[in-house]
Amino acid sequence: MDFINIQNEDFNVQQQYDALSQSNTRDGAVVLFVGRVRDFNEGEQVTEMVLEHYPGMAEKCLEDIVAKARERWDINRVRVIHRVGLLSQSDQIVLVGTSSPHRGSAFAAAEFIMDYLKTDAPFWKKEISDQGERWVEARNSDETQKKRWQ
Amino acid sequence: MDFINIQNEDFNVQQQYDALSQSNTRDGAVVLFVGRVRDFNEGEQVTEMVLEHYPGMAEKCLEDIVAKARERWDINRVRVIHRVGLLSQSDQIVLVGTSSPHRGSAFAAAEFIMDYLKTDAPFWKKEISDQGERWVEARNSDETQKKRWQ
Amino acid sequence: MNTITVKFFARLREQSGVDAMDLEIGDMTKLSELIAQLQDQHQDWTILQQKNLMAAVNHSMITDDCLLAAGDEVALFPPVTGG
Amino acid sequence: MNTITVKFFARLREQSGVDAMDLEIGDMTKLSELIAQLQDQHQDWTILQQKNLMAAVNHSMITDDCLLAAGDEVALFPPVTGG
Repeated sequence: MDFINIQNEDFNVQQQYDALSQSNTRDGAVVLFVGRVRDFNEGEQVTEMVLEHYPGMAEKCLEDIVAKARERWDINRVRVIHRVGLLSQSDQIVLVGTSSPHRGSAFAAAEFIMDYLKTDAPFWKKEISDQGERWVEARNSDETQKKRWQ
Repeated sequence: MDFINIQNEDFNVQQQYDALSQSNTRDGAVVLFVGRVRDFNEGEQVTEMVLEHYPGMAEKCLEDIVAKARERWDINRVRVIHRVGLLSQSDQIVLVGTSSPHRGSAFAAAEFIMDYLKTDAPFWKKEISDQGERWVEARNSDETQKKRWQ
Repeated sequence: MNTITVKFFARLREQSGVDAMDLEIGDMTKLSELIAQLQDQHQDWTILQQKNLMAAVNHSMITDDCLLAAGDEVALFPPVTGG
Repeated sequence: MNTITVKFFARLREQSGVDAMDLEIGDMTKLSELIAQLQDQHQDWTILQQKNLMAAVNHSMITDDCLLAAGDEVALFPPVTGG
């Protein structure tokens, strides 16, 4: 019941929600997270962004993270989509969706997957602003977020 | 930037997501929770459900909960929709949506709002199953969930 | 005497058979006294006897006792189960 | 001698100017020895010197040292920033 995909194309939130909820009378709770390109990062005007990934490893890493989430919480359907390539301001980057009989499990699993994705999955962002190109630096706060689950 | 509504009509997840994200270049994180009618509760086959509320107080209570969430987390847009009246299996009951520059805030605020809604907001469910009608009993686990925030 | 409105919801509304009633109360009547009075008068409204009965005054949940005033809207109901 | 593939990503790929290279290594070569050798040979690839350099072997993140074997795919990259 896992759908994990790395793609150039945009995704539609309703379609992802439908895939989590349709013909699913068991799960009363659905949680969706969407990460989007913000207009600023450390003060520069970001206009575009390039997302690079490590093909093969990125997919495996996302599968491993979802498997870990399944060990910890009672979740039934999981969807993870990560876009790569050239993205513009406000574009959707990533979606994580979970369904569960219990809202606590759906929330926790979705946040866990995002926290591990941020620190472990081989994706890299390069921001393109009026100042030129700049590889995004990893943030310590992401490590801190992950450590909450350990 | 709050949208809080109690309604008979169904809601569309994409529309709610669009309202949280469109023309919003500040928030990189959007979290949506949807609660739906499950097919079973304590072993009976639930076919329909009636949701009753206390008009006036229910709206005020949701507004108070959202205001409390805003005091604690850096969230920009919030949407809460709770349906009332007759609902069928798999129907959507409730939606909570949050947007924030930080995913941790968007997740925490959405879960906080749901947890307080469950224990404090004056809504009552009556399940209609092949065994007849039955008012749903409050669950201790919902009180426990809420206490995590205190 | 002061007039207040008492509202009932969910199973308590079904038991009492009324959505709301106006009542006359004396000065300095406490919420707990109102509830005790209703319990005495309507022993068949068993939800009123439950220790998890919830009460709101003027749309705010009340967990402790409080004094009621003319025009107050008191609501009594079982634990909430929305969401 | 054993042939392994080394892949570079993000800023390290830009610095090295290559996506991947095949290398011959001796038996019982450790990941740390491979990295030290690359650092020696390519002092202008400054990302290699960073203490937060990340490494994966055969698509698994490696945080400790490990022995490399023929056919291994080693990947070196700066801390990840997806999501």
